[in-house]
Amino acid sequence: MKKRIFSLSLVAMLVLSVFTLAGCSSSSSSDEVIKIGFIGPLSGDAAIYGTSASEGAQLAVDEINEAGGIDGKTIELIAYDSKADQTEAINAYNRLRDQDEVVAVIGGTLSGETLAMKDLMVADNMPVLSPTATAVDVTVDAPNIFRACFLDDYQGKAAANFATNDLGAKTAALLVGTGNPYSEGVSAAFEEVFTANGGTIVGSESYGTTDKDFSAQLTKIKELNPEIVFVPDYVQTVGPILQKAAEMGITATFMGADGWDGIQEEYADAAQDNYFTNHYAADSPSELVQSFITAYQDEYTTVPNSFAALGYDAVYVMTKAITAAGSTEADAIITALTETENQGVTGTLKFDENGDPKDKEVTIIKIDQGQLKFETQVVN
Amino acid sequence: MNLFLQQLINGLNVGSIYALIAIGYTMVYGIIKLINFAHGEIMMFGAYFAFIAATSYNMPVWAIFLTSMIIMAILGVAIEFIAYRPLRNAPRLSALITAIGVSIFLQNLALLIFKADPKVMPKLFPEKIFYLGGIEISSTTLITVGLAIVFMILLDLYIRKTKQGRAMRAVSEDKDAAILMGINVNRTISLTFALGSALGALGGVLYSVAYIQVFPTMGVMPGLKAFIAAVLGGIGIVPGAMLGGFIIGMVETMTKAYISTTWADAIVFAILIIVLLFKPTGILGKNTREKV
Amino acid sequence: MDQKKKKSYLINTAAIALLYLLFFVLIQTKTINNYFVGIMIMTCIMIIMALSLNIVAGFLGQMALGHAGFMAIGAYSSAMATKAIVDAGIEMPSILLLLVALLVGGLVAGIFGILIGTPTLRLRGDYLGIVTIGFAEIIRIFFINFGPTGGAAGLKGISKLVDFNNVFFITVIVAVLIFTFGRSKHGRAIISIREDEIASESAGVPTTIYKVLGFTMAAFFAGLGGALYAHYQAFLEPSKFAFMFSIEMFVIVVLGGLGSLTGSILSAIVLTVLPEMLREFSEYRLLIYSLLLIIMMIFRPQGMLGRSEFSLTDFIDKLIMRKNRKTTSDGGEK
Amino acid sequence: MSVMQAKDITMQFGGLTAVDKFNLTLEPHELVGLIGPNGAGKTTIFNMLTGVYVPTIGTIEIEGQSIIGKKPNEIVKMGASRTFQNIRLFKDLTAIENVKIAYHNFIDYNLAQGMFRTKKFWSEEKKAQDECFKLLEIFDMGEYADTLAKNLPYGQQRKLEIARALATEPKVLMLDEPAAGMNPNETAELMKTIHFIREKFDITVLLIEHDMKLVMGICERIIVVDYGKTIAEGSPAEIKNNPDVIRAYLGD
Repeated sequence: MKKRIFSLSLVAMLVLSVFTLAGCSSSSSSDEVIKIGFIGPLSGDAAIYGTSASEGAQLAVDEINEAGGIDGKTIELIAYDSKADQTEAINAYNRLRDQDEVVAVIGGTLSGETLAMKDLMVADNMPVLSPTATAVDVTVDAPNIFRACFLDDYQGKAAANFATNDLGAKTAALLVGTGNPYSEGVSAAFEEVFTANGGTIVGSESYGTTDKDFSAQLTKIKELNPEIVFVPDYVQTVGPILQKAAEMGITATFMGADGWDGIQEEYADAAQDNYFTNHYAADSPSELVQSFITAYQDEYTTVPNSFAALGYDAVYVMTKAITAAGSTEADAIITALTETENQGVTGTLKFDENGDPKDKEVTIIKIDQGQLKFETQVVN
Repeated sequence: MNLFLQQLINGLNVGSIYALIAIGYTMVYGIIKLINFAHGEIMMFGAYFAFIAATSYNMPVWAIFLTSMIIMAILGVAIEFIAYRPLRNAPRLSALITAIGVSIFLQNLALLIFKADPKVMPKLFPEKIFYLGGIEISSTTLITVGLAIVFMILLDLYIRKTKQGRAMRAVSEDKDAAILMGINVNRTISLTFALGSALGALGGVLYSVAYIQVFPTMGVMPGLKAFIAAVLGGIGIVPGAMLGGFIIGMVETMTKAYISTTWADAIVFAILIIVLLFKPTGILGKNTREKV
Repeated sequence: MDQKKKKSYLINTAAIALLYLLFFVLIQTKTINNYFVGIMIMTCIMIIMALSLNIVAGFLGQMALGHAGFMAIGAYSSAMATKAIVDAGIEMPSILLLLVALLVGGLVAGIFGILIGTPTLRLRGDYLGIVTIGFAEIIRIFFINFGPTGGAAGLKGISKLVDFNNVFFITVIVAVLIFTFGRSKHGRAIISIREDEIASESAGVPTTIYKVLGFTMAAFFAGLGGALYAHYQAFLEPSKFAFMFSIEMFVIVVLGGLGSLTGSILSAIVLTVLPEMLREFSEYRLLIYSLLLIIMMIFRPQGMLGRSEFSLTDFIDKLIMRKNRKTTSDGGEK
Repeated sequence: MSVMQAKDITMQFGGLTAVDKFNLTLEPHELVGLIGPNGAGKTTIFNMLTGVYVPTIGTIEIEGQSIIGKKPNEIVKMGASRTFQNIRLFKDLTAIENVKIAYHNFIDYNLAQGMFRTKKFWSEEKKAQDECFKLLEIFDMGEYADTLAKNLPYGQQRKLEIARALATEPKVLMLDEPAAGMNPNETAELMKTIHFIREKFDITVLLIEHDMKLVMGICERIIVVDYGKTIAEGSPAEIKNNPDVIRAYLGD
């Protein structure tokens, strides 16, 4: 008897779940609200990127709504967690499209999840603007997908040019995260351009995505004694690497890419006098940048990183396009996006035929006494 | 040659931490035949408590270690009491799933409380580099290895020489016989969890000091590696866990140094598999034949 | 006896047809949207994964914690096969292409099942568990470093061949085949190893062969599941097949009841749908999930259905009997 | 030709010699008892004869073919089948399933036929069902066919294990203390059954017992072991009066 009650309650639970899910679909879409979706990792190891980007995006939405929205209609940003997982991302996207009936999507935040959703997005002709997915393939053969950030190889080239031209470096070593397409992509471009510029790559070491112990690799790099060590990865990996390198007394200049943003907060000492390529500089005199930083700090208390800045810009670009389109029809928005030009926190954004940013400036940042200092700007 | 010695020290450093964590796995396994999947999370919480103690309360170093170890010992006992004890006589796989559940729970609890971004562990030991015949050893490495070895010796003495230690061994040999001998099995199991968790916490603190960061998923990989170490050495055998820990640490570092960094983990697993195929109960494990 | 079997076949076939019809109508009338269909497809794939894992974990009684590895092999090999076919410009109907994918995924994974199973099945219990984790990790690391499958960046441009219609029927077929396998002499021999390996040998069962057979069958169907996954997602990333994914599948099987196929199906449905239902509470959902897991295990350690199977025929019989009893209730129990 | 022959088999565990140069010849249709006090090495001998242990030295042959190094299941195929002292049934399976597993080698269909349930599958399964049911009925267990082994009364479990051993169609049936834990009535009945199946299936039976009285009634020949060595061999009458046997059982 007990068993029957148990199995019956299970069946009831199942049936219930089916109806809840089915029932959700009939959610009404009010005409007064324009819904935009956001997808990124809000939990798990990569949560900081998704969270930053979504906070930046939300800030932009709030500002726009305060200023009257799009033709009097308010924007609603619906953010779903991708957990940095393909299946989760696809489910989240399906839900945004069917349940929430969004008119456009800001996302995904990471390249992997964006690529997983790409085919669906293309098939649906959904206007998509990824703030931060840097892998080349994201926008290839996808007329409806755009992105606000420059590409992996673009900043790798910029970093190499800076190393040769501004720092006068002749030798460099690479420290690459295998299993991380971002790290692999940026360092491959760096290697190519640095060698073409006449420099020598004296060694190339790698580590896995979950590695925390870099002593073996750094011991080898120390022996090679290069002028530059190029480590394009995210803060949570780069920080310990820099700290360990300092501990081991490695004197080379370390360089990296936009994943370094935020390094000054916790690893100021270790990162002293190192450089990285970024989308914007917080100490830029630009009024746009400063007002963004103030607003962000008021809202979230922390200094925005480049993910936040790109999320913020992405929403503005998308809003501009929807306004210009004068409708929420996908085709109209996509056409409008191709013609949009926006002066944002991360520079001037206009799209090339792929939907990638055209001639976007790469900012070189120097870490100095726990501050990110604007060093120079490079356009490839 | 110097480079090799340097890498050897690196390996010793990682290995000693793996060994500390592996002991917790092996003790718990020895006594209730449960792979305590949550042990990696014990290690993680240990590191967080040390982080809080160091940054918010400015405690002296010994107090940081002690606080973290004591809190985690209590937490370990609590976990056993709440989640594992009701399943003592259930199928072993159910207990395993519960342990996985506890592991996921603790990870997400930490995520909720501390958020995902890694916290930077302050340097607990004075920064100094010692030169030993051409090779450099940082004070952190020296203290990590030293502390790990001291605690392992203490534990070994405790298990072999004290009454409670003997009770532990008795329970792990034969629970029913131990009950007949008047040993309080529940208390002995609690004690095992307390000790294992305290050592796990110690491993966590040392790990976070050596690798600077504290974050919610930090227990997963070292936990898995330490578990492998425990199996490699012969699960249930404390000296086996220590040996396994050092071997895994050494193999990992040497592979990274001389063979391939990308394949390091794969090689560690391959070695484990090969060892187990030839010695199915681990290096120090006894071959027990099933009685027919 | 035979009459009863026929009746039960009929009832089950009718039930499956009805279920399909229900979903078909719901999808056609747009009562349920693509989002829900997507979850249903994933549920079907997870059902196949759970059923196949149940062959090792439930029938054979071995702790296999590396099922994601076989899924990865099936997914990647089938994706490479269909890509090669498409790239070569060979035209074939998509259902045929999907069949090729399933066959390749299943066979390649099955071959790896033999290769890995033969040496490792000498190990028992936790030792076997750890070795299967090891193999799955090696497989994952291989795909991270293997250029032709796109390495860590992932494999793109896989034909999208899976939709609800075909995945539903493939799942039904797989479920039926695993069920009949369990009730054949081969299945019985494998189950006898779980019950008592020494007695099984002494009853004349060639245990080594059957252990490898069980392991291989599980790998084959896992490869099939992987092939479906690859041709549903159209994009593969090695990180998907990490250790936690194997654990997730193992949890499904234990929660459903080791050895109970209907339990695995039920559990796969609940555990795939539940996290989606909890999406609103994204921060808390794994917390809730893990708590439910712990509570479930404490109060029902043998899983939802234990080792028994849910039988629709018996269920209906009982319902009818109850009615009959009610109508003749004045006569008391009969 | 003898059905089974063991020559000088010796088993050492570490330094301990559990069985020392044991010899055994079983002729067709014999019913032989192997007796000895607890710990005399009887079960170890059984384990060697059935391939669970490989003897340290010595040879074992079944109908002239060596079984050394063969796996227990191969030895079963050659014609030696056994039961266990501490019952080893497939507890979560029904009585008839227990027997069917042992009947395994006589069910003739392949993997695909089994999974797709061809005609062959049905006819073979029906044959297996009928044959195994018949076996159960010999032990008066027909009514228990669909009962889980773990739910059977103790005496029935013992009988089921013998039925399972018989299902492999052995030439030699080896029973390890089949009457252990049974009351005198059950024991008497069991002895009758053993006698009966020996006649019906025309097989050789080797029986371990540590209670000497039990085997006296039915065995034609008895071997007595103590401390791993044969101390006496002969007819029940001879054994009964052997001074070594009396000493081994009663102590000095």
